[in-house]
Amino acid sequence: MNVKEIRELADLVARRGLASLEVEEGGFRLRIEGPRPAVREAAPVPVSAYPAVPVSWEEKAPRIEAPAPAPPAAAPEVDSGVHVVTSPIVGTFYRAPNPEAEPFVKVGDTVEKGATLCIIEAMKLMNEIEADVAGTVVEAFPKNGQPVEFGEKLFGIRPA
Amino acid sequence: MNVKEIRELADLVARRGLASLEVEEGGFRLRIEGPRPAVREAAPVPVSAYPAVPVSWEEKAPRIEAPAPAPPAAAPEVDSGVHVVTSPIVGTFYRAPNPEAEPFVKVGDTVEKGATLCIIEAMKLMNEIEADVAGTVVEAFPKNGQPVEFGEKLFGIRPA
Amino acid sequence: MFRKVLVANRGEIALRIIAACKELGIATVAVHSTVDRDALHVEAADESVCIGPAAPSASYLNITSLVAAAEITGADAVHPGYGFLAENAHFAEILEEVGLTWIGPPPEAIRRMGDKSTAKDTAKRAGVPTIPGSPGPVGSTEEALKLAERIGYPVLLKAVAGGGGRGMRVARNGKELAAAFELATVEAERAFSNGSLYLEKYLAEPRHVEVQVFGDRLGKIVHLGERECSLQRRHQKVFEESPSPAVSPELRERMGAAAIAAARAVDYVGAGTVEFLLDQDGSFYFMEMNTRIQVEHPVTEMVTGFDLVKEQIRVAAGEPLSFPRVGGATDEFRPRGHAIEFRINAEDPEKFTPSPGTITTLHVPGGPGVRVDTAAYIGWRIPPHYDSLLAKLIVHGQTREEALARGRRALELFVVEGVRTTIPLHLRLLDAPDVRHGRFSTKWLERWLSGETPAA
Amino acid sequence: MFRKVLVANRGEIALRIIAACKELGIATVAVHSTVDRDALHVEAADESVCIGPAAPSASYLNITSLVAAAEITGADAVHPGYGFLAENAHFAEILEEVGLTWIGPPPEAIRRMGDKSTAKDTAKRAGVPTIPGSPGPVGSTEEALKLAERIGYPVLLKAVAGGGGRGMRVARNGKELAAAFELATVEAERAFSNGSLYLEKYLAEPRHVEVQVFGDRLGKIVHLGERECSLQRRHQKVFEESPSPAVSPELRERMGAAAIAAARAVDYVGAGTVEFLLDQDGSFYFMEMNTRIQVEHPVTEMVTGFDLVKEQIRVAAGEPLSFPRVGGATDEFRPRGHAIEFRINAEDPEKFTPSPGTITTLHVPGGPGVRVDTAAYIGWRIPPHYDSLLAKLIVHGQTREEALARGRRALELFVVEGVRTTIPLHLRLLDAPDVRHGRFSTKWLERWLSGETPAA
Repeated sequence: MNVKEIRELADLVARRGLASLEVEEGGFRLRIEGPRPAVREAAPVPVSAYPAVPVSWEEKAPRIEAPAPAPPAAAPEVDSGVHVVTSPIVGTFYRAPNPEAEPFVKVGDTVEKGATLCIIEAMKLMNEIEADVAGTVVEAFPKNGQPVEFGEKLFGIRPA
Repeated sequence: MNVKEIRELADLVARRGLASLEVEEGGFRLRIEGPRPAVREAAPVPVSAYPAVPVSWEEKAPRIEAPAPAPPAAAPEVDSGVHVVTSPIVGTFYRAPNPEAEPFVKVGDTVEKGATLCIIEAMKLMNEIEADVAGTVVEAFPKNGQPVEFGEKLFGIRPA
Repeated sequence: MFRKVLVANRGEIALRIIAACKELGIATVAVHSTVDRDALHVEAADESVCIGPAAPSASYLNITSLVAAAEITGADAVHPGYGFLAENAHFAEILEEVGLTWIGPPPEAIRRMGDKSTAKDTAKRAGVPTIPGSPGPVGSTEEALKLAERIGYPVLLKAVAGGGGRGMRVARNGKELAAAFELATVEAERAFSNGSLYLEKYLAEPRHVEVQVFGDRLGKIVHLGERECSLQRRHQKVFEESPSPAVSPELRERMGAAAIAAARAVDYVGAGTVEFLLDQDGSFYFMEMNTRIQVEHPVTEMVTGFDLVKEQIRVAAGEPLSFPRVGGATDEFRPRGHAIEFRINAEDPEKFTPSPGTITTLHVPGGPGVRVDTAAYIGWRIPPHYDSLLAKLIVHGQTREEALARGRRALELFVVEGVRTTIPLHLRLLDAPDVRHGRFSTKWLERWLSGETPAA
Repeated sequence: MFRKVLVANRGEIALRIIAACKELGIATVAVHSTVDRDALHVEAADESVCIGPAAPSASYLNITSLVAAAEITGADAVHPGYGFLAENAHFAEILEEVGLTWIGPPPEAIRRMGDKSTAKDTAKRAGVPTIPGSPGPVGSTEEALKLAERIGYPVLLKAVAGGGGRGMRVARNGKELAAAFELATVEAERAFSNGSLYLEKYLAEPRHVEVQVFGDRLGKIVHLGERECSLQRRHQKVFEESPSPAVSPELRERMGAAAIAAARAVDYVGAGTVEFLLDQDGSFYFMEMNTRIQVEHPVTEMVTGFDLVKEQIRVAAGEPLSFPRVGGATDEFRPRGHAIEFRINAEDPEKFTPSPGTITTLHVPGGPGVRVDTAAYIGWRIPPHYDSLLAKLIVHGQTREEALARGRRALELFVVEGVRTTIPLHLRLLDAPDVRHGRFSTKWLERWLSGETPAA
């Protein structure tokens, strides 16, 4: 089944007001759930209140491949033309290699694929996060020193 | 099964108001759930299984005004033109004044307002239930000797 | 043992009785009004009978319908729960006349304890302390002063014809009493066209402490300790616990013995509760006896491990009391840990206006030491015709402190949406230092709700 | 005491730990994978951190993410629950290195009990009975016969290189053993290219009986009685109870003392479980020690009234054991009544295939003696990535009979729709005479499921 066909089925579910539609064939499985009912709202997730943590800046940090994992379903879309880099790990976000230095990138900068965007510190290790597309940085989400979760939005890049 | 066929089935589910449809064949499985319900469906009420109870027939029974209470919400409609007499009390339903006698009324009979339709025995008292409209008896719901609840349908009368 | 029990009630207590019957292997018949057709007790029972329209007088209080429902379903006993017909001696007698067993005390015991003055006389004659006062109207200021001298100040004057607090005056000494007597006589004369006054001892900050008793048909009567129910609003209990923070083991045994004496005076059988007012000096006085299972019976179940509803059924079937090691003539009763019940009502937690409606979300807490008795479910539309009790949250801990902490976390994890509930009230109560320290009287809650500085 | 605990788990045990923290006044941090965003433990905690995608290896088993989550939220201790990293000594060590407290036993104890043969040696040296057998491979038929004579028939031959039941043979006497030895050697040679065989005593119908132990940092170790967990399917416990129908007070004290000895041998601290095989003749043999809280800990909580998870936290904070009157060197342990846990899994009750999906209706039973630990709620979509435990229903009664009756009525009033559950399996189990009479071994359940006439 291709994307077009899936879209057709999704439209069908939405138009007919179906609760769900499920197809399974060989290794393939498709499940579409209809528009959310007004009934029970999704339970509100408590907003995490992170305290600032002291950080030891290190000379050399390991590089992590910017895996740009498939953004989790819950990550809201920013703009269809913008690629969002999300955090592949949990840790503390830093925009510069040390407190005196300039940020790796600023909004408006053009970045190459593989350019370092930021550092995320986890377990005293400084993990460099790289751009997985080339383009223009149009948004920087977390503040310097802010804790980030897995899957949290870091930067918006409009691909070149 | 291709998308066209699935759509056909989904339309079927939606149009017929089905709760769900599930197909499984070899490695293929399709499940469609019908249009979303308003909220939670009312829990199904278990059907009461009444045992028959022995009855002592008495000579003279008190008369109860046939109050024909507003039929409870749950009582299904029979036919818009038919007036339904429901039981004003809980007890055992009898169609005749004693086991040897003819029934008070049969389907097809014409009854005047105030005519005795049946007896309902509660606490050894024989309560006569009267017609609250004049008309033709078109339906007799409980069987002789059957226990009836409050609000249970007894007779359908098409008003004259 | 019975084969089939008809449960002449609704809501959580109907479900509670059905659970007890199931554990005893007894079939159950639920009854319901037209608006309770989708109630959980109807679904849980083996059979159900619609007994009338929404109005309680035409359904849950309709004796004819209830008896007919028992007859057509072949039930052999009826459990009345609490409220409705639970303390109706006439209903109990009718059931016995038609050959059904009444799961409750003898009708005569219900009657004697149902009339306030007969109950008080009965208790008094059984040697149970009652509030000292004039046996009848007090004739003159002199007579009042003499009596007050004997029973001790403060004293309360109340109009013989009065009620609801009107025509009542407190006197702390002879001078106040002399002045109050004249004023109260005039007031009572004006208000009720009858100037006669009673005089009795005035309890400034009494606690409501009640003792659970249980009797069997063989004449054995025991007590299962007390419940502290002082936190009340308009005589409605809000928060109950066992043991009482104000009752020592020695006082427990004295109150237990008094409760047994009161029950014995009416040849009591089954579950009953003797309510006392407990004064600050440790004196206690008989108030009344409730001849039924109480809403708050679970706190006693938690500190005893006994199932009081199953025991009611067993005792009604003629079995001897099954409780091991309980309070009585030879045994001392020892509560096991501490239990608290929070009554969660479908009402505004500040204004206490009922909040009927449909429950859209419900999550009940679990984990150790937590029990929830409720007939609520998601999608249930709470009918406005009956009381507003939505759920009883009962917690048990090794100590009162643990029970309080457990209560807080259970209340925090208890989610009800669609109707307003008193959960926020209970969370606020748990913050009050007086509640934490168990320092309160029957007057505390209303004072606290009105914003007065709580002083127990 | 800790200020903030990170709960490195999900599901009902995460909720259970959060409840314990709340009762102790400790703030909580929940962690979750992307598919657990709407999980109840996330909602119940004070804070939450998404630690990775659905795959456990990338989230709940991701040590770096967990430590980072503790660091960014300022937690000062980590509770691992059961499963995932609960018995990972490496994780415990890393936490301690970065200055976080591990709420669990010392890493060294985890390691020594984590390796089967080290554990068995440790137990043996501590004087705890282990299954008698050859210390290493048996060289010849003669050696096997001599050894079998000493430990008594029946005996089991198993391939040194084997596993999963292959290459195993039971011999009931010398003649059978001589024949079996040759055959098994050939079989093992063929199957594993290694003909070496172990010989050990064969238990025909053993029970799985485990003892709950608890130690504190001051060196005190006690036991809290046993749990009977013989009803298993593919080594997964299905139904657990305490006390065991097969354990007398005298045997309980001997097993308790053995369990304490095993725990003491590794300087145990915190909650642990020593698992034994109990033979029909009353002999028991050390199997392994689980160095964590167990799924079935609530049955012990019900018969002791203690909160084991709160105690884990207290002990990790350095406090002495708070339990009054428990089993140990000087005290005899006495269970209070009887408790049973029914594991309710989201799976087909006959084929045991997992049944993930969305819960459309949920009603949990309440009333006396019923506890439900669950993270389920209506609308919750059970992710297919984790285990299928949906809820634990724990019942408590004064006697085993009462607990069984209570279990039945609670199961009957437990409603789950949207996924298939093992509730019908438990109801069928309660009908089995062997279950009612407590006559079963670890082999009973699979035999019964396969339709063989149950014979315990």
